Amino acid sequence: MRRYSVFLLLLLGLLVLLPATTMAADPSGAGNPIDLEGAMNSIDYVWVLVCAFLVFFMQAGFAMVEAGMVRVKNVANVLMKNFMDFAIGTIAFLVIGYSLLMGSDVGGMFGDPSSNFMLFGESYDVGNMLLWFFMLVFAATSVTIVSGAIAERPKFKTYLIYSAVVTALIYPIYGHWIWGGGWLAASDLMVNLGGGYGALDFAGSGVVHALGGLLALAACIVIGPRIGKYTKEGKPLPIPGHNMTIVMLGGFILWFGWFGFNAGSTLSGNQLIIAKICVTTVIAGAVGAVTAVLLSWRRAGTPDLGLAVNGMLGGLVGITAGCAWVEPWAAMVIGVVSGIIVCYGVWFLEKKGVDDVVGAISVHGFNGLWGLIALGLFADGTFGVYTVDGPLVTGLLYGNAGFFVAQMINVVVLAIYALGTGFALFYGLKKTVGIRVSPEEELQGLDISEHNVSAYPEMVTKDVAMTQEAVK
Amino acid sequence: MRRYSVFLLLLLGLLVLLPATTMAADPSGAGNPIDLEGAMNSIDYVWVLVCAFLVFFMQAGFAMVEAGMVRVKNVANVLMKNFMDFAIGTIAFLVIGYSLLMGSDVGGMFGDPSSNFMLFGESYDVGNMLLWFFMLVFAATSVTIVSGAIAERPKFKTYLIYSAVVTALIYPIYGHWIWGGGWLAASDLMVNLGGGYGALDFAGSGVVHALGGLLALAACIVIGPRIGKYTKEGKPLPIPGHNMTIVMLGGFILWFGWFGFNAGSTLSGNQLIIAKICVTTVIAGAVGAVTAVLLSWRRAGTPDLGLAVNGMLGGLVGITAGCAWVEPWAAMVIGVVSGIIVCYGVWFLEKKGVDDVVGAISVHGFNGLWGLIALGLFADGTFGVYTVDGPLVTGLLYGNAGFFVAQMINVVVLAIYALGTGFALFYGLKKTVGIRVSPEEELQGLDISEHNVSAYPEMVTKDVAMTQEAVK
Amino acid sequence: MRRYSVFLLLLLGLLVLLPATTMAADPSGAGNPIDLEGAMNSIDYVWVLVCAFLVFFMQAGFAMVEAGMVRVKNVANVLMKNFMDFAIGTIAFLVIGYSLLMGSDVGGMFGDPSSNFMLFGESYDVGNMLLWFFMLVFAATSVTIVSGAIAERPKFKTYLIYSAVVTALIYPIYGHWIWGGGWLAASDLMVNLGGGYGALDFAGSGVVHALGGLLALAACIVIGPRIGKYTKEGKPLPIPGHNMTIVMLGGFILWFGWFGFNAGSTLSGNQLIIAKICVTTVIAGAVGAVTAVLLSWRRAGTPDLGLAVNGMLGGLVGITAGCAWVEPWAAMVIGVVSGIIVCYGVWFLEKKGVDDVVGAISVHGFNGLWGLIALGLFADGTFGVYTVDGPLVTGLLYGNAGFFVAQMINVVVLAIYALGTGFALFYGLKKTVGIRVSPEEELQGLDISEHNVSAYPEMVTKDVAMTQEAVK
Amino acid sequence: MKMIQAIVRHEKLGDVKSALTEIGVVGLNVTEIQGRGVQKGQTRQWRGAVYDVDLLPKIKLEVVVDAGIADITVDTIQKAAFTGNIGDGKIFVWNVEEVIRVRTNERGKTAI
Amino acid sequence: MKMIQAIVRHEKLGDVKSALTEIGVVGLNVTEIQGRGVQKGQTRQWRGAVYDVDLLPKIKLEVVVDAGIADITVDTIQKAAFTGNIGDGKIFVWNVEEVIRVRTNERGKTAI
Amino acid sequence: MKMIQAIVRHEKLGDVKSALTEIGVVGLNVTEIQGRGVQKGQTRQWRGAVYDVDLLPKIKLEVVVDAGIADITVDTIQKAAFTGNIGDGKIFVWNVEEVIRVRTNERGKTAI
Ligand SMILES: Nc1ncnc2c1ncn2[C@@H]1O[C@H](COP(=O)(O)OP(=O)(O)O)[C@@H](O)[C@H]1O
Ligand SMILES: Nc1ncnc2c1ncn2[C@@H]1O[C@H](COP(=O)(O)OP(=O)(O)O)[C@@H](O)[C@H]1O
Ligand SMILES: Nc1ncnc2c1ncn2[C@@H]1O[C@H](COP(=O)(O)OP(=O)(O)O)[C@@H](O)[C@H]1O
Repeated sequence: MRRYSVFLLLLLGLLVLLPATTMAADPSGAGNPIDLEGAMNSIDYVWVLVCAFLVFFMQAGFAMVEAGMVRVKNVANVLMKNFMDFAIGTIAFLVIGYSLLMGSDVGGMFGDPSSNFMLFGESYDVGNMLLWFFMLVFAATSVTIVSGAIAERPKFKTYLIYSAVVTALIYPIYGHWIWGGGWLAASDLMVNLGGGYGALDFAGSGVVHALGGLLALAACIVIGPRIGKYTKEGKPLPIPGHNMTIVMLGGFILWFGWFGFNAGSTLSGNQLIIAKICVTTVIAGAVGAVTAVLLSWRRAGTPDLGLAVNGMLGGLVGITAGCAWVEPWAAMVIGVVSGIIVCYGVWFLEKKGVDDVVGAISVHGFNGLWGLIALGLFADGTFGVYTVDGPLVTGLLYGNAGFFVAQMINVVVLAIYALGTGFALFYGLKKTVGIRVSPEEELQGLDISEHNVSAYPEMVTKDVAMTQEAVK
Repeated sequence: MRRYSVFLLLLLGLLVLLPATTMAADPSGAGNPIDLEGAMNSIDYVWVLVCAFLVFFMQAGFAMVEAGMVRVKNVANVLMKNFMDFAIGTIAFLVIGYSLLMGSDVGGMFGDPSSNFMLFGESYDVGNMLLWFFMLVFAATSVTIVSGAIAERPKFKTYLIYSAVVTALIYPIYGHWIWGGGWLAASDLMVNLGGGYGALDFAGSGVVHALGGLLALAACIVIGPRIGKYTKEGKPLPIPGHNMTIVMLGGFILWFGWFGFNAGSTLSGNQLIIAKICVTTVIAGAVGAVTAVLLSWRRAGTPDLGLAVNGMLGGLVGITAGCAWVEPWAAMVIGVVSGIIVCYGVWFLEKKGVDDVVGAISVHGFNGLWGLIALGLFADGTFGVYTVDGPLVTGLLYGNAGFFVAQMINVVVLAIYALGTGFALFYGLKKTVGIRVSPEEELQGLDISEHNVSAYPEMVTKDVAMTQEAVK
Repeated sequence: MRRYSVFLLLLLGLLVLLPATTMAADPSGAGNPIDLEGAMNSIDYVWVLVCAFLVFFMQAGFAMVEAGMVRVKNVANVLMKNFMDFAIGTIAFLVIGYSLLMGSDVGGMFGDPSSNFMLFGESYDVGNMLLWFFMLVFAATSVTIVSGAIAERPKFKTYLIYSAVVTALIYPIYGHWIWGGGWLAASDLMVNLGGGYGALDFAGSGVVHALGGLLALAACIVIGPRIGKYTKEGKPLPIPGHNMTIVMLGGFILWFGWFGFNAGSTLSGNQLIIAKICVTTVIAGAVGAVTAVLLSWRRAGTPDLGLAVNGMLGGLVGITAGCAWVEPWAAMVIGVVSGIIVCYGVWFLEKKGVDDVVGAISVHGFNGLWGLIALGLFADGTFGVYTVDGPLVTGLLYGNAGFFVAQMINVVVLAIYALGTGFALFYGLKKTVGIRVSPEEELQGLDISEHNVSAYPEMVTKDVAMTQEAVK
Repeated sequence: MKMIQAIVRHEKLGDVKSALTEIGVVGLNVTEIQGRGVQKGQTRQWRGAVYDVDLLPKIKLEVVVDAGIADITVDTIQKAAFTGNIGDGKIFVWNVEEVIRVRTNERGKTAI
Repeated sequence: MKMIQAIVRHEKLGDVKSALTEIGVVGLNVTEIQGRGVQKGQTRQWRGAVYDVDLLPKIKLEVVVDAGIADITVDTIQKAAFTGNIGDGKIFVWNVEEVIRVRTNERGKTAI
Repeated sequence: MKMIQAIVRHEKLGDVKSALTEIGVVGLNVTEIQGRGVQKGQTRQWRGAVYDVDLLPKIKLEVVVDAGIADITVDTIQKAAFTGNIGDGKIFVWNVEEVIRVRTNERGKTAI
C-alpha cells in the first residue's frame, strides 16, 4: 500500500511536468493548454531550463578549478578531459544512460534500457526532453568530479572510456534507486522505515556528489600518487597549482551554478520553496568557506585560498541533499561540519598516500555522505517529498528515527556501490587499456605527451623547487 | 492570399508579445492585465529577457576564445575590439539598425528606417523594447565574429567603423528579409515554394552566423595573412594562441549562452518546445566536439583542444536554424557534419592562404550555411512557424522538396549578399582609412601599437620558434 | 496622511510577494494557491531568484576585475578578500544586517534588529527568504567595492572586520532609509517634497554603489597610497595591473549580472517594465564605455582598456537609480556624463594623492551620486513607485522640482553618512587592529605575507620598470 | 672557445637563428631579458596616464663557439640583427675555458 | 671590459638602476632568476600544508663596463643592493674580450 | 673562481641540485631558457596542423665555485643531468675574476 502511495508521490512531479504524455508523445508542446494549468506548466519549464543552464555552466566551473590546481604542463589535458567527458557523456546518456535512470522501473533496480533510446517514439516528448536535459547536466556533474582528483597522470583515452561508462551505467543505476522509482526510495521496506518515504536526496548530495567523489577515491587509489608527491619517507610534498585566479573564478561559477542545481531540483517553478533552497544553499556555502579558512589559518599560519574554495564547495555539497528540508540554522551547522570534513579529509588522505589533486574526494565524496546523514538529522517537517503536501519529511532531531536509519542505509549502500563499481572499473581499465601514462610522459607533462600542445606557449615558467626530495 | 497568411503567422508571435501596442505605446507595461493573458505575457518577458542575458554573455565567450587564440602581444587589442563593437553597436542599433530590421516592412526589403529611432514615440513600448533588446544581443553576436578571424593585424579605428556599419546596415537588412517580414520569408514566391512558409531560420544559423562568418571570409581575404603565417613556398605555419584555459572558458560560456540563443528565439516562454530546443542544441554541440576531436586526432596524432572547441561551436551553429524543427537523431547527424565541416574548413582555408585566427569562417560561415540546408532536409513536421499551429515545417526527407529549395535559395542569396557587402565594405575601408597596421606595428604587436599597454605587463614571454622560416 | 500612503505603496510590492505571510510564516510555500494569483506569484519568485543569481555572479566579476588590476604579487590576496567578504557578509546579514534593513521600521531609522534573527520564527517564510536572498546579494555587492580600491596594502584580518561591520550595520541602516520604509523615502517631509514619494533609488545607485564607493574614498584616504605610487615631487606613477584578459572578463560578467541587478529590482516578473530596464541599462553601459574610451584616447593618444571597462561600469552605476523611470535618450545622456565622471574622477583623485587601484571611487562613488541626481532630473512620469499605478515618478525636466530636491537631500545625506561612518570605521581600525601591512610585507606582496602562497607559482615575472623613481 | 652573448630585438630572433644555421652554428640558447641602453625607454599608458618605462624587452642569445669561428659568428649575428635604429642591441664575447657535453661527457671543441 | 653580473633582491632593482644611472652606467639588462645561497629558502603553504622552497626569486643584472670603471660599478651596486640581511645577493665579475654595438658595428670600449 | 653554466633538462634540475648540495655547493641560480642543439627540436600540433619547433625549454644553472672544486662540480652536474639521450645539455666553464657578497662586501673566495 504505502509503497504505491510514495510511488505516486514521486510521479506526481513528473505528471505535473508532462501533462500531455499520458496520451501520446508531444514533441512540440502543443498539448500545453492556454489556461491556468498551461501557464503553470510554462513556469515550470522556464524555471527548470534556466536552472539546467546554470548546472551546465558548472562544467566551466569545474574546468577552471581543476585547471588552476594543476601545473602548467598539464593544463590543456585537464581542460580537455572536462570538456570531452561532457560531450561523450551526452551521447552515452542519449543512447542508454537516461533510460536506465528514468525509464519505467524494472524490479526496483533500473529503468527499462530501451525506453528512451535516442529519444525516439514515445520519449520524443517535450516533458520528457525537459527531464532528459535536466538529468543530463546532473549526470555530467557527477562524472566530471573524478577528472580533477586524478589529474596530471591518467591516459586521456582511458579517461574517455571511464566517462562513457559512468554516464551510461554506473550513475544511472544508482540514480534510479533514488530518483527513478528504485528500491532505496520506493521499496516497501524503505518506505515503511522512513515513515511514508524511503531514502531521500533532494538535489543529489549522494547521487551526484558522493558517487562521483567515491569513484574518485577508487580512481586515486588505483592510479597511485603523482611522481614527486611523496618523499622516500612517505612524507607528502605539496604540488601547488598554477593559477589561483581561475581557481577562484571556477569557485564562483560553481557557486553560481549550484543555485540552479539545488533550487532547480524542485523540477517546478511553482514550488515557492525555491526561495528557501537558495537561502540554505548560500548559507552552507558561506559557512563552509569560513570554517575551512579558519582551520587552514590555524594549521598553516595563514588563510588559504584553495581550502577556502574547497570549504565553500564542501558546504554546498553538504546542503544539497537537505536544501529544501532544513532550516537556515541547520544549514549553518551543516556548513561548519562540511568545512571541517573538507580540511581534515584533505589532510588525512594526503597523509595516507591518496593523491587527490583538487580535494574532490573530501569535497564531494565525504561531504556527499555527510549531506545524506545531515538530511536524516535536520529535516524539519515543513516540506514534503518534492511537494508541499504530506507526508512531510522529518529527521531524527524532529523525532523520525526511521528516516534517519533509511538515510544511513542509503549511505552504506552508496559507499559500497560506488567503491565497488569504482574499483572494478579502474582495475579493469588498468589491466586492459592501461590507466596511467609512462613516467617520462608524466614528467614531461600530459599537454605535450597526450595533446602535443602547450597551454601557454609563450609563457616562461619556473619550477617550484622544494628542499626535500621526492621519489621519482 | 498565402502571402498574407504567412505574414500574419509571423506577426502572431509579435502580437502575443505586445498586447498593448495595438493601441498606443506602453512604456511601463501598465497594459499587462492581471489575468491569464497577463500571466502568460509575464512568462514570455521573463523567458526572453533571461535568454537575452545569456546571449549577451556570449560576448564574454567570444572575447575569451579570441583572446586565448592570439599571441600575448595582441591580447588587449582583441579584447578591446570585442568590447567596443558591442558598445558602438548598441548605439548604431538604437539609431537605425533596429528600425531597418524590425520596422514596418518597406517593399519586402527593409524596415521603415525612422520607425524606431532612439525608441521614441510609438516605439517607446515595453513589448517593442523587449524585442529591441533581444535583437540587439543577436546583432552583436553576428558583428563580433569578424573580430577573431582577422585578429592580430587590423587597425582598431577601422574595426570600429566596420562594426558600426554592420550593426547599422548590413545585418539589419538581411535580417529583415528573414525575420522582419521581408521577401525571403514572406514573399508570395517563397511562401508558395515552401508550402505555406518561405525560407526559415529559427535562431539564426544564417542571419547571425553565416552572415558574420562570410563577412569574416571577405575580411580575411582583403586584409591578407599575418606576417609569419606562411613560408616563402606558401606553406602555412601554425601560430599557436597564448592561453588555452581561457579558450576553453570562452567555449563553455558560448555553449551556456547558446541555450538562451536558441531556446529564447521562440520569443515566448509558453512554447514548451523550448525543452526540445535545448536537447537538440546540446546534442549537436557535443557531437560536433567529438567529431572534430576524432578528426584532429587522426590528422595530428593527438586530440586537439582548439578544434574540440571549434567543433562544438560548429555543431551549435549547425543546429541553430533547425533547433526547434529537427529530431534528436537529426541533431546528431547535423553535429557530425558540422564537426567535419569545421575541421576540413579550417585546414582548407589555411592551405588556400586565408588566415583565420580562430576558425570563425568555418565555424560560423560554412556551418551557418549548413544549418540552413540541414533545416531544409531534416524538419520533421511537428512544429509550425514559431507556433504549435500549422503549417508545420517539413523538410525534404519528410517530403517537402519545395521548402528545401526555398532554403537553398536563401543559402545562395545570403552568400552573395554577405560576400558582396563584405568585399565592398572591406575594400572601401582599405582604400580610405586603411585596414591594416604597418608591418612594424604588427611585429611589435597591436597592444603596444594601438593601445600602448601590455595585457600582462609582468609576464616574461618567449617566442614560439619554428624551424621553418616565414616570409616577413 | 501622505506618509501612510507612500508607506503602503512601498509595502505593496512586498505584499504581492508575500501572499501568505499575513497569516503565519510559510516556510514551504504551501500558501501558494493553484490559481492565477499563485501563478503570478510563481513568476515573481522565478524572476527574482534568477536575477539574484546574476547579482551573486557579479561577485565573480568584481573578483576578476580587481585581481586583473593588481600586480602578480597581490592577486591571491585580492581574490581572497572578494571571496571572504561574501562568506562573512552572509553570516552577518543572517544574524543582524537584514533585520536592520528590512525589519519593521523603528522611528524611520532602522528595522527591528531581532525581527529576522537567523530567519527564525515568523521570518522563516518563503516570501521573506526570497527578499533576504535578494537583499543579501545586493549588500555583498556594496561591500566588495572597497576591496579593489584599497588593494595591495590592507591587512587581511582588518578587511574581514570591515566587511562584517558594513554588512551588519553601515549598509543596512542607510538601506533602510531608502528601501526599508525609513525616513528618506517615507517620512512626511520627504514625501511631501517629492510629491507623493520621497527620495527614490530604483536598484541602488546610492544604496549600493555610492555608499560602497564613498566608503572606498574614506578607506583610501585613511590607508594612504601604495609604496611606489608617487615620486618625491608627488607625481603619480601608474602601476599597471597584471592581467587585462581577466579585467575584461570581469567587466563582461559585471555587465551580465547588472541586468539582474536592475531588472530584478522590480521584485516582480509581472512588471513588464523589466524589458525597458534592460534597454536603459545596456544603453548607459555602452555609452559610458564609448565616452571613456574617447576621453582616454584624447588624453593618452590611444584608447585604453581599463578605462573602457571603468566607463561601462560607470554608465551602469549611473543608470541604476533611474533605470525604470528614464527614457532611452536619457540613458544615453546619463551614460555620457558617467563616462566623463569616471575619467576625470580617476585622473583627479590620482593627482590628489588618493590611490584607488581599480577606480572604484569614481565608478561607484561619484557615479552613484550622479545616478541619484539623474533620476531627479530625467524621470519621465511613465512609471510609479515599483508599480504601474500612480503616483508616477517625475523629475525636474518633467516639472517636478520637489522630487529633484528630495533627491539632492538624499545625495547630501548619503555623502555625509558614507564618509562619516567610513572615516570613523577606518580610523578606528587603524588605531586598534591596524589597517595596513608593514612596508616589507607590502614590497614582498600580500600573497606571500598574508597567505604564504603565490597566485602563479610557476610564472616567471618581470618588474614594470619606470624611469622616474617613486618614494619608498 | 668563446661565449658570444648577443642582445637583440625580439623580432630579429628568427633572422639571427637562420643566419647562424647557415654558417653551421646550431647550438644556442635564448632568454627574454629586460634591457636599457642608449635607447632610454619608451612611453606606455595606463588608464589614460602616460608614463616612461626604462626597461624594454629584448632577446638574449648565448652561443658558445670554437674560437676560430667566433669572429664570423659575431659578424653574422650583427648583420642579421641590424636595423640601424636605436635599440639594435649589443654583442659581448668572452673566453670559455671548458665545454662539456652532458650526454657523452666529451670535453672541449668536440663538445660544442 | 668587464661583465658585472649581480644577483639582487627584487625590491632593490629600482635603487640599483638609479645608482648606476648616477655614475653614468646606462646600459644593462635584467632577468628574473631563481636562486639559492646561504639563505636556504623559505616556507610556503598550499592548502594548509607547509613546505620548504629552496629557490627564491631574485633579480639578475648584467652590466658590461669599461675595465676602468668596473670597481666603482661594483661598489655602487653593492651599496644600492645592501640591506644587511641574508639573501642580499652576489656580484660576479669577469673579463669581456669584445663588445660590439649592433646598430653601428662599432667594437670595443666605444661600443659599450 | 669559475663560473659553471650548465644547460640541463627541466626534469633533471632536482637531481642536479641535490647532487650539488651533497658536495657542498649551495649557491646557485636557475633560469628557464629556450635552447637548440644537436637535438634539432620536436614537433607540436596546433588545431590539427603539425609543425616543428626548433627551440626547446631547458634549464640554465649558474654556479660560481672556487677554481679548486670546479672540476668536481662539473663532474657532479654532468652525472646528475645525464640520461644518455639527445638533448641532455651542455656545461660551459669560464674564469670569474671577482666575487662580492653584497651583504658583507666580502670579496674573493670567502664571498662565494
Ligand atoms: N653595457 C651594457 N651591458 C649590458 N647590456 C647592455 C649594455 N648596453 C646595452 N645593453 C643591452 O643592449 C640593448 C640595446 O642597447 P642600446 O644601447 O639601446 O642599443 P644601440 O646602442 O644599438 O641603440 C639594451 O636594451 C640592453 O639590453
Ligand atoms: N655560488 C653562487 N653561484 C651563483 N649564484 C649564487 C651563488 N651564491 C649565491 N648566489 C645567488 O645569490 C643569491 C643570494 O645568496 P645568499 O647566499 O643567500 O646571499 P647572502 O650570502 O648575501 O646572504 C642566491 O639566491 C643566488 O641567486
Ligand atoms: N653551442 C652552444 N651554445 C649555447 N648553448 C648550447 C650550445 N649547444 C647546446 N646548447 C644548449 O644545450 C642544449 C642541449 O644541447 P644538445 O646539443 O641537444 O644536447 P646533446 O648534444 O647533449 O644531445 C640545447 O637545447 C641548448 O640549450
